[in-house]
Amino acid sequence: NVVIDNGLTPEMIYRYSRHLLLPNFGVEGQSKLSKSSILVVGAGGLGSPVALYLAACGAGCIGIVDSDIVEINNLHRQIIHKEAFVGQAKVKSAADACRSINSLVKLVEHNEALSPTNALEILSKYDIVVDATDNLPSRYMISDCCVLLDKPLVSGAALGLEGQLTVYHHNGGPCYRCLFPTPPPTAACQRCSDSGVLGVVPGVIGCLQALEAIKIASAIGEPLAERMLIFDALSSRIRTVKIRGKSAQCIACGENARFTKETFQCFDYEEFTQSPMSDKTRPKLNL
Amino acid sequence: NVVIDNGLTPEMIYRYSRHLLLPNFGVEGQSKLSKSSILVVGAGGLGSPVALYLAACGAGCIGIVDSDIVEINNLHRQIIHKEAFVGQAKVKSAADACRSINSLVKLVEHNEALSPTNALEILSKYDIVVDATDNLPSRYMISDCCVLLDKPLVSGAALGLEGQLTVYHHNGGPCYRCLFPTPPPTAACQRCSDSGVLGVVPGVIGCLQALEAIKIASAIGEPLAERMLIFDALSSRIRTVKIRGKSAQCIACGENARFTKETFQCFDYEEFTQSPMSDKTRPKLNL
Amino acid sequence: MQLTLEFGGGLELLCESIKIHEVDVSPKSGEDKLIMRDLLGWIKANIIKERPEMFMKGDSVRPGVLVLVNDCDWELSGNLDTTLEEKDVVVFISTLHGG
Amino acid sequence: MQLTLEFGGGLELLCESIKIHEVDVSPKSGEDKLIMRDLLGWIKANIIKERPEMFMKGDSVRPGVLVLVNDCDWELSGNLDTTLEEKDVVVFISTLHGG
Ligand SMILES: [Zn+2]
Ligand SMILES: [Zn+2]
Repeated sequence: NVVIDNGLTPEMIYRYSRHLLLPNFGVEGQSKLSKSSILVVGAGGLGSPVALYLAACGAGCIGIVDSDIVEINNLHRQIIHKEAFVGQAKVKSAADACRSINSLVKLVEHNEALSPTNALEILSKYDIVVDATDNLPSRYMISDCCVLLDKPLVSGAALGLEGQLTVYHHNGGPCYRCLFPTPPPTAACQRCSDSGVLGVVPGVIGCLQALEAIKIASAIGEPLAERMLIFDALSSRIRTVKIRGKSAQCIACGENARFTKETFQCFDYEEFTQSPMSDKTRPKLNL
Repeated sequence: NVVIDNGLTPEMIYRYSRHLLLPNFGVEGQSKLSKSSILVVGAGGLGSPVALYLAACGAGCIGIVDSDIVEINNLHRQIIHKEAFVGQAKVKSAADACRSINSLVKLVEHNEALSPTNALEILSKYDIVVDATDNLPSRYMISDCCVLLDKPLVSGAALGLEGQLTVYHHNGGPCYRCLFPTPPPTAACQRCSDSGVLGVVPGVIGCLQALEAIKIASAIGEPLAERMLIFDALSSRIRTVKIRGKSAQCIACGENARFTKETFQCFDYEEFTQSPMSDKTRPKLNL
Repeated sequence: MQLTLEFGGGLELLCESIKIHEVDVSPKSGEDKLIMRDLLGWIKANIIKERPEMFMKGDSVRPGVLVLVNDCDWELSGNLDTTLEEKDVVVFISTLHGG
Repeated sequence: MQLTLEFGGGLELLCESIKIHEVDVSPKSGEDKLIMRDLLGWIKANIIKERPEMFMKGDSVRPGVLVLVNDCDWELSGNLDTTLEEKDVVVFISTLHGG
């Protein structure tokens, strides 16, 4: 019986029927997706559509990591959070929203800040990692951890009226450090909380991140490895460009990589990037 | 006092602070958006992210038209609907979800099928129309109605692993009939319910539709008039192409257009396209 | 003449589900240039494997198909009379109605 | 040589918030070709209006800036030694970290 072999219950067959009709996805794609586990780091502007669409489409298990609480001025872009959850943990709010649209999906709440001390343990439980964070040190940390654990990383970013998306450490492609061996000067590191972002811009990038994660999980299409998608909202132009491959000199994934789990756990990402992982300690901007 | 002149209350200034920080959007963009009214036709795969992001970003008034009820096999792509709403009207479910993320937005529920007899009255109440329907006759009808009422139309479509997006009847650009004066053969008119669609694909297109509606409402950037965005999910390629301008021969918007409100109200769109507006009467496919 | 032909929106189903075709097409004998009219005939004979009526109607594409030459609607370059050049990319895309 | 220069990810703020610049750049006197190394110097002198240290570091771009020549990372075409051709599109984009 094909149905049982593929692990799809009659309930799943009915719910995902529009997926099963797709020649390029079908029972095999849904079955793989339903057996996959995906970690979403950050339950903010990017993480909102990522988690909602992974849940709707039927990922087997979704983990969400975040230590923030929901604030009113997040809600212009973080559509996963209801006003009723203001003041509560983002991971609880996000997991609750995912459960309410698909009770078949397993949700794991990691209500803590991802750090070099817990990242290896948390990421090791998942097949695919989605970087939906909002800061530079976290991006280096997550990439290094994915290289150490050999996990594909779907990385998105959005600021102002622009967005970027790529898949790191997949199909022999580069990691974050291959592209950016040296961190940019601090003055170049703008955050949404400082510089603003149009709410729907992370929506576009987050949906595309969910798509890349689904493609990797179900083994369909060509994921954005060694390519980057660049989105300009004002002109509605989106280009997909070819980027460099893996660097032989990369300290994380290169031929003589000297990064081990031990060095990772002691690495000071905030010092390395001269930039904080959390903006809780920063002064709030007032208009 | 700038704040009062722009109609932004202290509550709005706090909630939308990340928008107000944006040099290209700012107080003026938010003020215009907050005074705009946008109609979303269809509360399905496209309408879900459209309505959620318009609500989150702070459109003044959002109308939603749909006569369907929520079904379990919609939920793989229609992220606005919770399982608890299965069996209830989609417009009620969608409006409820929008209210729960932004109580400052006015929501209007049009729990009826849009038809030539009610379209003029309903569309006339809004500044911008978003076509988030799933069938060909509705697309012609909505375009004709937008031309008659002189409203910009943000039109998106998604099927399988592909999506398309453009803005009709805006900045002197073409309407739907300028591009497609003759309907395609019935065999070319696939629907998601027949052919399937990967849930996150309408997510990407719907977010981009919300963006275009926001750009028009707030008068920023270049909307996709006389251009079309074409999305291929398998390859993650998105191209923005130049399409023809308004056609002088168009029966809806051309120089000698013979379409009046009276002919519109009597026009049989299902006969014209040989395709039904609703799939309720069609046999359900079973795997 | 080297051309890239792309089919989307379901038209790829008419050519064995292959979306991108790198092809070499010569002008008709006696002609020094290749125009879209000739290319359509060549595609119908060489690329379309089933239901040709879903691709063409008369000597043009069927209603509901957009034709793009180098990311630009062929209505802007002369429709059937558009002259093709080396390395042009020609896209045929069926308009979608789903949601 | 006609080139299109595009700045994104915030780099446009260094050139009066203009993202797309259509420019005409000649090879250095005595040279017959234009390479990226020369173009960077030309951009610094002619296009960048403020905080040049946010665009360049030494004789290359600062860390965190991706350079694309015709939609392809310049690391694949020779980095500073990439030879430019008529009508090339060169994109400078600062990597984003927000979400
Ligand atoms: Zn690396
Ligand atoms: Zn027209």
